Amino acid sequence: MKEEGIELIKDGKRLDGRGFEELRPMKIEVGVLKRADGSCYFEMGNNKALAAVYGPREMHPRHLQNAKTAVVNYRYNMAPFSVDERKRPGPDRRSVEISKVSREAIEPVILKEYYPKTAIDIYVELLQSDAGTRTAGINAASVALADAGIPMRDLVSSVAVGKIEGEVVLDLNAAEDNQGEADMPLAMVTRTGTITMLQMDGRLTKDEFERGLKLATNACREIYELQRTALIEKYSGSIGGGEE
Amino acid sequence: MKEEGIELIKDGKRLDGRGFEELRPMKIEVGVLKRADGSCYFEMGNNKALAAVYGPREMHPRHLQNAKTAVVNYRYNMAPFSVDERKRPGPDRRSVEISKVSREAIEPVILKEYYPKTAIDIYVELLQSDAGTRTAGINAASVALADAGIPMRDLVSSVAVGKIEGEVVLDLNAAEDNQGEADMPLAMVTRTGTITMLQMDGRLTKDEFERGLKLATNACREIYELQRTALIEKYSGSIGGGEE
Amino acid sequence: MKEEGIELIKDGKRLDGRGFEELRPMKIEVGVLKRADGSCYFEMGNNKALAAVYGPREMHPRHLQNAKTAVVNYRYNMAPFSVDERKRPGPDRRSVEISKVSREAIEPVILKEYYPKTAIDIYVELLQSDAGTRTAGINAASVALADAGIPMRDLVSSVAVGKIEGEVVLDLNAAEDNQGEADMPLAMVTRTGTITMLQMDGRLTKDEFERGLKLATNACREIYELQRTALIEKYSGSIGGGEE
Amino acid sequence: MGIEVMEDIRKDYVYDLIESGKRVDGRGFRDYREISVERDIIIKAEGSALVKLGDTSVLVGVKLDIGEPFSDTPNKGVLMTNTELRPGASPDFETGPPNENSVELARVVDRGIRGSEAIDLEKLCIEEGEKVWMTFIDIHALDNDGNLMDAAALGAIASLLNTRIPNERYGLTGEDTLSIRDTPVAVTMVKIGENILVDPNLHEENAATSRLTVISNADGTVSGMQKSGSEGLKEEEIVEMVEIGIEKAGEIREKYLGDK
Amino acid sequence: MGIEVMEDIRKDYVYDLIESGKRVDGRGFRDYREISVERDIIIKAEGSALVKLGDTSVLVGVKLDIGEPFSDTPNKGVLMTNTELRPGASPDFETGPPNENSVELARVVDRGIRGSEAIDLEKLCIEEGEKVWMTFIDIHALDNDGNLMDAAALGAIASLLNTRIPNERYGLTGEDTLSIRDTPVAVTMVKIGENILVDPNLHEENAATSRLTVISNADGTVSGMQKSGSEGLKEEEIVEMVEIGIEKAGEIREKYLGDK
Amino acid sequence: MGIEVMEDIRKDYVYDLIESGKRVDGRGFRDYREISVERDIIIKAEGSALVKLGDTSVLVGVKLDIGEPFSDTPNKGVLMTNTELRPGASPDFETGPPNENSVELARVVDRGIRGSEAIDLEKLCIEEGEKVWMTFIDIHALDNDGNLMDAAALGAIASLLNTRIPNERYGLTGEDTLSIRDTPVAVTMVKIGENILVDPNLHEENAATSRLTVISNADGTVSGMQKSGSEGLKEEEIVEMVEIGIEKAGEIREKYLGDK
Repeated sequence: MKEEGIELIKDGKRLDGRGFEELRPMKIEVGVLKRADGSCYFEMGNNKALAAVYGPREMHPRHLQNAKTAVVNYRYNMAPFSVDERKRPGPDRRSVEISKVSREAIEPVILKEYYPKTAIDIYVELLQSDAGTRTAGINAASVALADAGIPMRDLVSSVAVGKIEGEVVLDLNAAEDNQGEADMPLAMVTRTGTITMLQMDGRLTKDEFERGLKLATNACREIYELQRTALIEKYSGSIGGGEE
Repeated sequence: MKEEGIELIKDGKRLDGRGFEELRPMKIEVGVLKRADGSCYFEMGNNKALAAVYGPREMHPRHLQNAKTAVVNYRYNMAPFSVDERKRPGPDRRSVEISKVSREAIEPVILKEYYPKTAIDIYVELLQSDAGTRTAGINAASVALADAGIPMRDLVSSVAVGKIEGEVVLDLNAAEDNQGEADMPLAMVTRTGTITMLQMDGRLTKDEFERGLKLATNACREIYELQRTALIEKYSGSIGGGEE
Repeated sequence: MKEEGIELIKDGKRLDGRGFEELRPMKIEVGVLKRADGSCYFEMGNNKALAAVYGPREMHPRHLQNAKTAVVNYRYNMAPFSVDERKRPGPDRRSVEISKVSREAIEPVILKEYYPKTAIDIYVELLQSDAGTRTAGINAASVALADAGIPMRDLVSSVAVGKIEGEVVLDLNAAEDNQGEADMPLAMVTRTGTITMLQMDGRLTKDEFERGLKLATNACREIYELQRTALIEKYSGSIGGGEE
Repeated sequence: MGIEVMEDIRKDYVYDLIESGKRVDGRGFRDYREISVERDIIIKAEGSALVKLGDTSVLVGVKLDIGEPFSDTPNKGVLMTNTELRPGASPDFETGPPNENSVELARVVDRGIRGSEAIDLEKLCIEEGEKVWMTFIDIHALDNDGNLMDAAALGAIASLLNTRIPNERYGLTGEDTLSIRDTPVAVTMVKIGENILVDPNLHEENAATSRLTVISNADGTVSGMQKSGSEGLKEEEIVEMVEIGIEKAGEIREKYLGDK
Repeated sequence: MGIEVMEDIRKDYVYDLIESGKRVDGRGFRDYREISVERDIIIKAEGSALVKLGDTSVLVGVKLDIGEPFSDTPNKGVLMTNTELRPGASPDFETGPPNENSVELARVVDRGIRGSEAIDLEKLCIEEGEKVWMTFIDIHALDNDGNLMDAAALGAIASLLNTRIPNERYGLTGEDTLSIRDTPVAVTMVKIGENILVDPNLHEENAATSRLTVISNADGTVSGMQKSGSEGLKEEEIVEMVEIGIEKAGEIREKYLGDK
Repeated sequence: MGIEVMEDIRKDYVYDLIESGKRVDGRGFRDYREISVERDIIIKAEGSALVKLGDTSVLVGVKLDIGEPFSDTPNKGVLMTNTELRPGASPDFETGPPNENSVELARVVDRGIRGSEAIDLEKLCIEEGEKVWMTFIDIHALDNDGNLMDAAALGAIASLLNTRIPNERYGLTGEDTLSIRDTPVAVTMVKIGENILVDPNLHEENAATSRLTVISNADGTVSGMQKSGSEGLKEEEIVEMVEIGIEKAGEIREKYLGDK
């Protein structure tokens, strides 16, 4: 994880000019795809994530159906051209694990019991990647689910914290992640404060961990507001759609 | 496509002595396999193609059945030893595409609606390859279907035209194909003049294209006669079989 | 098969001190796993084999069920660290073949007709390998089946004979197998003298073959006694279990 | 069942409309939907283009890596074209390895570029027989409302036109742009009833039984063709379609690839 | 059907018992099952350990091979961690390629070792950019009665502590032991009702809706975490679990990795 | 269902006939069906043979490529044997990766050739440790009317006997023929009732519960055996079968491999 390299912090600012507790610029577009039941394009710095949601729809093969609830599938995928060195198409171990933790990050808010025997399929495409791709994907997926009209208890918001040059900072970019000492992605249901994803690698003291946790949960609240706003704009737009 | 190499045309004749509009020698044997419901061995120059047909038979898995018609499957396969450099066994992208266009070349003549929910499986093995393998395969498959007693509107005949040293010529062999400037395989239902396969790569002017099209469709009529003759011989043989 | 190397026989003894007709030390433990319905750990020299049996249980997918008998599955697998050079995980052609002949070695003694439509699954893990792994696996599997309470006509016992430096000897270890001139693994139902597995590679005269056959069948009887004893101990232990 | 019935009703509707001279979205038979081409939107890629044909949306990225040449072309770079019909782009696309439609799409785009010799592969040789540039064209379908083929082919050539060779990443020097010598453009047509329509949308694609893609070049030559679908075409229909294809390709080339 | 009903009854039973302050096997909420660690039992492996947590049993083997380094770390050995949830170990495990649970298990163990920098990968470089030791940690599940994660992680570090570098096999000379600088230990906890339990057995794993693994080091720092399961955890619960994790890891380290 | 009943009736018929001393096709118990071996029919292959046993038909092709030797045999060429039970050859064969029957067939043929040391692999070394000839024996089943094993093994050795080393293709000089030192021949027998039959046809294969293949050499030694099937064989039956195997192999060798 730690590598010799450039100075990441200078005069209390990070390479891209951000403060320690500052998120990268974000951009959200709701309902960007025609075929999907719900969709969302989410930029988080240089990450470009596109989420498409289908469902509730018939679950195939049948023997995987759940008689009591919908089955949620989540497929995280990086485009071959999204990274410096071309990624071979197809799932690898990294994307299998990210798909699993992302599904578990989202599942708790979906009212799966409303649609027994069906599937809710979430496809997240990373078109460009710059560290924090799983969190960008979860943010996109959460909005796309709402856009698809899937009944949800709340949105899920996600961000990573990390440690660079001994400092606990928010939302690492790729340069920081490559040289960083720790990375901790997290997802949260803001209204209830429930943490639905938590991963960590690198090395943190207990204090650093707790500081990071606080930082991340606060940032999730910020992201949550952006997600809500984007959905409200789409929603009000569609109500007033005829007059536009 | 274009490569430096030997002279392909000399004194108006091609390397193997053929004229521009001349097919390679062909050989057809009908009903050469015991286990298959229908079969055909087809030589086209140095191409050796063997087609086996099974069906109509039960379609597995069931969820792929079509309630209104038979499902036609077509599997084109090159034997590992059929080419100069050994081919790794198993389907590759080339054989997947050829299987698709070959199936679409054949499908229009099959009376699929007679056998709903069943499968008609066509397996084409290229035992030796010398350019034009897909056309040899289609010619073989078409006869094998008839041999299997599958009801058909007509036979399908197939050949390629190409361009070598600026000339539009019929039925390229491997040496010509390797150095050629264009290749255009085609399949046709002779009686109706319907073209059921058409592919092209290389570079042709509009005039060259039209010339090639004419050349190919005429050659298909020639091949059609050979296919018919082979079937008639087999058929009359089987009628008079007891007296032989 | 034959390679230059160390002397395998000295003063009528083999490298590990054994005589020509002597088995390696064996160790059997019955019922070593909690989750499996039956299990057995079997050491044969430096081979460490672990067999787990599940069943009779529901057969999936259904279309593979047999309406008249249970279906027996046998999966032989070498752990990546069981050999000098790490083995890539997953089945290879060797393990596919060994799984087949091992299943056929065991199947004849299973009263499959008692449990139509079910599956009996046998999983054999080679944790350490030292030549003769398939025979160690069959010995383990046979005891694990009995431990699972699967009704059987008899146990199956297995051992290999081979030829080293011109001598027909029993139960080759890896050093002997690498330099040996022939290897012949065999499995037998002792009570009836029926041979249920027989493979051979290398080169043997007809006389050598017959000598090897005799040697192996005698050794199987020895192994059979050990298998029986291990099961009887387990069984008497479980009857008297409350008082232990 | 219900789905199949709906499918048939929709096909009939499309068919009847076309027989009366109209298309479901009001276009003329020879009109493309609105086309947009945005280039260089993926900074991680050496070249990229987002192409939209109406609601159909395809993102193409070009990546260059260093690798070994094929033994029979030791002085040429390698070109690889790959398609991913991502399951988010359509309820009909499934996860898993590329199926025959996705393989066909990639191979037709690839042949169009090869046939026109658009890329000078010899310029992609770094060290004969040892090191060449591997050029990967990755076609990523985002939203399928019909005619992915033309969108993919247009995205491919548009990306190539702006592709930078990442010499610095590998410590090399040399030209930084790909040498693009031609601009092959694909035009896909379907036959519905006796009518020929360009740029089929999804409903038209489903209603059609045969389809022809014609790829043509700046000089009006053809460098690729592919018929697909379960029915055939007459010789004279094909001749007509090739003419239409060349004409429409010229219009698209001028409008969307004009800055070359 | 019948199976599902039984499953629910069992979950309820586990839940009710825990609500009344008890565990199915009589342990306290903060107690591990009996742990045993047997090292060096596979002579063909460079390092190995058989770890049992009660009836859960995992065999870990370490193999070293020679290979090429990654191009971005030319002076470092390569670490690969792989898990096989062998079908003999549980009726729930299937043959076939690793599924998401098995991938997750391997990757979490791997990250714990990497994060703590337990292995000095630079010492595994033989020839910069050319030849390095590839270290394969293979986790072989033998019997799954719950909490494979902690057993696997403990087996991995225990194996590494005794791993010998097979210099002689490749005609090399050099140090014969791996340089192990830290001893990461994983502690997994589940939440059932409002209770936090360490080292869940199989019934508890099934009854729990969320789980957290905390991997911590000799100096009390954390080098890995992974939440899983279909429900969330409160911030304060996570903080508490990290505390418990560090404490229990210390106990296990002292008792079972003490000879380092 | 209907199919299963038919299968049983057919088995009973075959069984009863054999019990009365007859075979379905009128042969004696020790007789092969008509054998034909056509060599060199695939000019693209370095060696080839089309073998027919009655209606069973197998095409074997040998290809030579240049590759690296295995690290433990740096001075030896590499032999690879592969079987494709092509789906056209039988309604029972499926597309997809080789199943256990196809793997077994390839491996038994391979062991017969290796065990007899028929190919002098050291003569296939071009440059020790660097470059050797890779010899691929590809067995292509065309029509399965029973006993593919003997047809495949006979095709393999017949192809090898005529294999030319393609030195010129790789710019090499050297001997142009493979050095073949022995001619292993496989003879397969089944037991039906108490009777032993050689060269089972398809109906006999289905009716039999056990099968033994014996591969033997010019000097009467055995270089391969494989029992298969769901029932066992008595020791004395095996001894008898080995005798028959050696005798029949001698006859086949003389008649079909005689020009060596």
